[in-house]
Amino acid sequence: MAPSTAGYDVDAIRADFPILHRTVRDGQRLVYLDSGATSQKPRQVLDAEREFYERHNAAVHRGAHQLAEEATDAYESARARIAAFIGAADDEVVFTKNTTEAINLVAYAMSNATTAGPEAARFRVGAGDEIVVTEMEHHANLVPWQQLCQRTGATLRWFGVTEDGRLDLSHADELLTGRTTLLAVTQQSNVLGTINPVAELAARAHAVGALVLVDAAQSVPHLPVDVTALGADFLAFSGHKMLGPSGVGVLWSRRELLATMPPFLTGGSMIETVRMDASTFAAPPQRFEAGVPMTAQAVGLAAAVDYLTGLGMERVFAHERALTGYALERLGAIPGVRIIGPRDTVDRGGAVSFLVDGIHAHDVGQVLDDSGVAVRVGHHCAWPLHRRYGAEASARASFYLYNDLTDVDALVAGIERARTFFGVA
Amino acid sequence: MAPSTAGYDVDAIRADFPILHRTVRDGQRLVYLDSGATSQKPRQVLDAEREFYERHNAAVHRGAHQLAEEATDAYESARARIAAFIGAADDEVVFTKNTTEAINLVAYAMSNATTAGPEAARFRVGAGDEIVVTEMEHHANLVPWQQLCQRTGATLRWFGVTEDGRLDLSHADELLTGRTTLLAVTQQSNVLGTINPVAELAARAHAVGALVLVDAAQSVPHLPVDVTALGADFLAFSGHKMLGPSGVGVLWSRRELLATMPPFLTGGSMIETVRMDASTFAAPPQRFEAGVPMTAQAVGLAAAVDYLTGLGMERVFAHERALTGYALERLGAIPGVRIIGPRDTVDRGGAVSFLVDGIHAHDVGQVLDDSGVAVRVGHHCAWPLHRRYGAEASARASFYLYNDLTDVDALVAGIERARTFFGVA
Amino acid sequence: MRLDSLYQEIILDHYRNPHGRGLREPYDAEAHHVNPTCGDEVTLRVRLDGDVVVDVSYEGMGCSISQASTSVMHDLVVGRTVAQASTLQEEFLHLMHSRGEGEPDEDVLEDAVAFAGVSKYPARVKCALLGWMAWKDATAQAVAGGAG
Amino acid sequence: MRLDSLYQEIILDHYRNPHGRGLREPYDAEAHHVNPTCGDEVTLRVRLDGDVVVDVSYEGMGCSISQASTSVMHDLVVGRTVAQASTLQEEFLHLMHSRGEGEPDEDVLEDAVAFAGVSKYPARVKCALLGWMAWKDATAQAVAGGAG
Ligand SMILES: Cc1ncc(COP(=O)(O)O)c(C=O)c1O
Ligand SMILES: Cc1ncc(COP(=O)(O)O)c(C=O)c1O
Repeated sequence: MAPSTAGYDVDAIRADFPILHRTVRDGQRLVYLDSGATSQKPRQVLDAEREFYERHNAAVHRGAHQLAEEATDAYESARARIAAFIGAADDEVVFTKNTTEAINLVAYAMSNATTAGPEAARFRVGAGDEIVVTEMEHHANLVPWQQLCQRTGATLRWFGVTEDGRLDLSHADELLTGRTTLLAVTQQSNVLGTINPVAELAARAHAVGALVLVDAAQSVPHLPVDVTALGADFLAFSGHKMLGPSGVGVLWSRRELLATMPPFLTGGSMIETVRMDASTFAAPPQRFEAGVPMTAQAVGLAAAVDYLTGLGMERVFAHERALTGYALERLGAIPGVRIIGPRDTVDRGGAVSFLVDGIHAHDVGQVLDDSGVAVRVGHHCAWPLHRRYGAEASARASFYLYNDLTDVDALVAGIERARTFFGVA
Repeated sequence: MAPSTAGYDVDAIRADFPILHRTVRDGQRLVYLDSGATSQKPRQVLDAEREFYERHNAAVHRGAHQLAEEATDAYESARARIAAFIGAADDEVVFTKNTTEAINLVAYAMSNATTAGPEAARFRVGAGDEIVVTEMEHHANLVPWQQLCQRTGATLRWFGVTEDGRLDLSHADELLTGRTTLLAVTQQSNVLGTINPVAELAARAHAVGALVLVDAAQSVPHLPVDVTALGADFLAFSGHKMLGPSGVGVLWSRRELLATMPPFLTGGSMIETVRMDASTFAAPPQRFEAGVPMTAQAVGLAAAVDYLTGLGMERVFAHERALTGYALERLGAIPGVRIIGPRDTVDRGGAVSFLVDGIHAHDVGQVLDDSGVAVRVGHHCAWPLHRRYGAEASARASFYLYNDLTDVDALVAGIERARTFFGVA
Repeated sequence: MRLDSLYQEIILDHYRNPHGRGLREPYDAEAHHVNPTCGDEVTLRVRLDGDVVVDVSYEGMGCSISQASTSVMHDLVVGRTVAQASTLQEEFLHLMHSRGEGEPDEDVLEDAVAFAGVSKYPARVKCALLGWMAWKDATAQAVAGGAG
Repeated sequence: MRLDSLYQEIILDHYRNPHGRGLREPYDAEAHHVNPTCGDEVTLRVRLDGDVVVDVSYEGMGCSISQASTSVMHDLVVGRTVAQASTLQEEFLHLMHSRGEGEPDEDVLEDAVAFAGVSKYPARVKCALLGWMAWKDATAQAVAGGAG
């Protein structure tokens, strides 16, 4: 049985999000179905940031005065709460500016391992080694690995996807071999909505001695994630997709890996000693946080995590599943609408990408926008995946905890309007 | 004659900064003299950020709906205003998370040039090439170059400093040679307060064909900076030190350099086309802004720039000079106080670092904190410079537009109290 | 109504029945342009005779706005000198960046005036410019090639 | 008064007249620790006889808190077994992380109880721990070396 959404009060939740009460395009109600790109922020998050700036703002880990103490406490408390949210230890959480930086951090640390000491040997990659990704990756979990291969001479390989939007695991044994240095895979596709069997993949990758990086940009915001259960080595996600501020993201990794991984960005606060000719580096997580960090944003993200925890991620997930099921059913009933991705809610989150026969996605999106419905159009930073399905572009509705069934109804009405307008109805 | 500060109303300015009205350590007035680490934020900046989140928040450059349009406009308008503030063209401004990332961006782009196409030739660096820095650099403008040298086999060389806190230019001809690929120099020292002759240095570096990167983290917030007059190739600064939010910084560079410089972080929004096996990249500035950016923070930084422009940077500089002159005079009169850095206000900004005979800087800072005066203690991320002056640590008072003469008086009183407390008076 | 002012009949007509579509021989230069956010692409060939544009042929996939705009451009530039066509291209660019404030001259831009409404939607401006930018690129190559 | 509760007389006494200061021979292991934010450093040597700490000698630069804390540590651990001294080290660590809420046992920690006030100032906790951490490190090496 699906988790219950009893007591989940979507109206009360919506009341916390100021932007949802504005109108667009001459007085239309805003129907925000683009949370896959970025989520909206509740008052609680905005208040936490502002309170930090108005009361406690100072550079962290650098000062001895009272404000510096308070700011450092706020920052480290944020780290602890975010770590707890994903079942991790405090010192395993590194703040980055977004998922993209978190993934690049690992990719650059791996190329830096070439000129680092012997303790970094397990991060080294070169000719003959392979990095394995999938065809459903967001560009953020594809291009950094292409670049790592270009820098080091390693080879990029990938899992394909099936017609119905799942990872094609039939060649897993050929892909994951003794040559595999790292498997990078998304936990939830931002286009298909597919939730991948990451724990199983991680076990298979570990069996051949590979490291495993999970792109959790679309999973941590939407479902309960426990890094221990997942069995991954690295996990990356963004604050802005989970009710938090822009400008903050997270790289999680195991303590023993962070302890030997070479630094990426270098500068203040990540050093142990500095001389003109050479430097040594601090212990993690500081080693990976060069410069004055996004303190207020970390504080805001911790408030977002508190908000999500207050609702309960099981219930958030159940709520989105209910919306997704309803959307799949209603969209499926519109003639000429083709859904890209699984057509049921099994192992699936709330990103619903679709094509409308005879109308380009841009034009579908335009009519929806004119009706107050905000969806994403294009390739959603997953261009190879779109090519795989023979689509240059699609429209994507993505749901979050503040959406309700009337939002789905508005989406359906907007698509019908587009079909009429472009004469394909 | 120094620019006039007539009509500069510091009380009115202070009224804009909520945090300056709080108390610390059981009711002491907060005397914030740590703006060199991070500045406080006026209401106007906090309001701009909040207004963005409550009205216009969306992912920029990715959506076609009304919020996405508004968010993109807000982001690009922020870029344009920030560019204008430093006399640059819009498309020459790249948003980063801080100065540190901006400098690392250039350092990594230079090592990426090794495996990039022929258009990137001028960024290549290898054995036999030299990177030149100075002994007064912040770790953020030193360690990334040490690392670049480690990755590529290039050699790091540096300008020393004189006893009175100036760059020692007497060996310039030996340091800047045909082997120099890049000169990286700070415009204003965060420890000494020294303002370096950057335009002159840039001209000399250009004469031998080197690129010039200017660390403007301590100059753009405090004095009028015009990138054209400066003649540099790269300029880096942080929003949080100039009334802006944390989590946003800027890399400026010439259009023609950005056009051929290889990318650094890769992922969404910085690509032109992506296939599984290879990608091509967008034109600058997008090429250097992978992932969903710190949009709200860019908007906040633009509001900060508007605030600074409203006051006039000439007047901000004159105000700080007046404070610095007064501080140098009063501190110089305390027995046993030694100032590290120039003792007059010629080519000097408002960072005043000092030692007190017989009291460790930490202990000086502690007594000041206990008196409500927030200063920085330690090596201020300029460890080699401290070693140069035989100090393991110093205390630093740094002034900004909201400080006044009574703040300097409080500093002096606090130092006297420390001397009495530790029995060295 | 907002949608009607964006999707004027002229646009929808060109979208349904594009003029000059298809890739033809002979040609002097070819350009391939993409819109990186949505994946729309166009391949476009230019044929000059002296300084006169004698053919523009193209193929591609894209939304109504990009398809129609390329079709309208075809009609506007074919038969004109490169200088005249370049002026038109600049006029059109100017209109597209006018944010709905432009007052296009129908005697100059002909059917392209229908795109005035597009300029109110920044995300669609790139669609309307896709073909024009490819034309500019290909023409510059053709001119350089002819001179060389 | 806040300052007096931080800088107790015992601390200032040890700061002015540190006990056991200087680097001495013979020793079994040496550790060099730095505080990366302020540049304070200590070089510390440990001499064991069986499982008894017979000497701790040190040199370094630092603030009153780090200097005094190392001096107090010297008095506490010299003459104790490694096991006893390690327990003291843990007790002290615990006190330092107590945020002013710790109730240290003077019979156990002796002069080190004077540092209770330091635990209210997180930025100074690292100062108070500098010498202790170097001791822990050097002792671990000495024990490992003796066993090997
Ligand atoms: C001169 C100088 N350069 C670079 C930096 C680094 O700035 P951030 O920590 O914001 O990256 C600072 C401040 O910390 C600085 O004062
Ligand atoms: C699956 C996935 N991975 C990575 C990213 C990149 O996240 P960001 O742009 O916040 O770095 C996104 C969202 O854009 C995403 O959906």
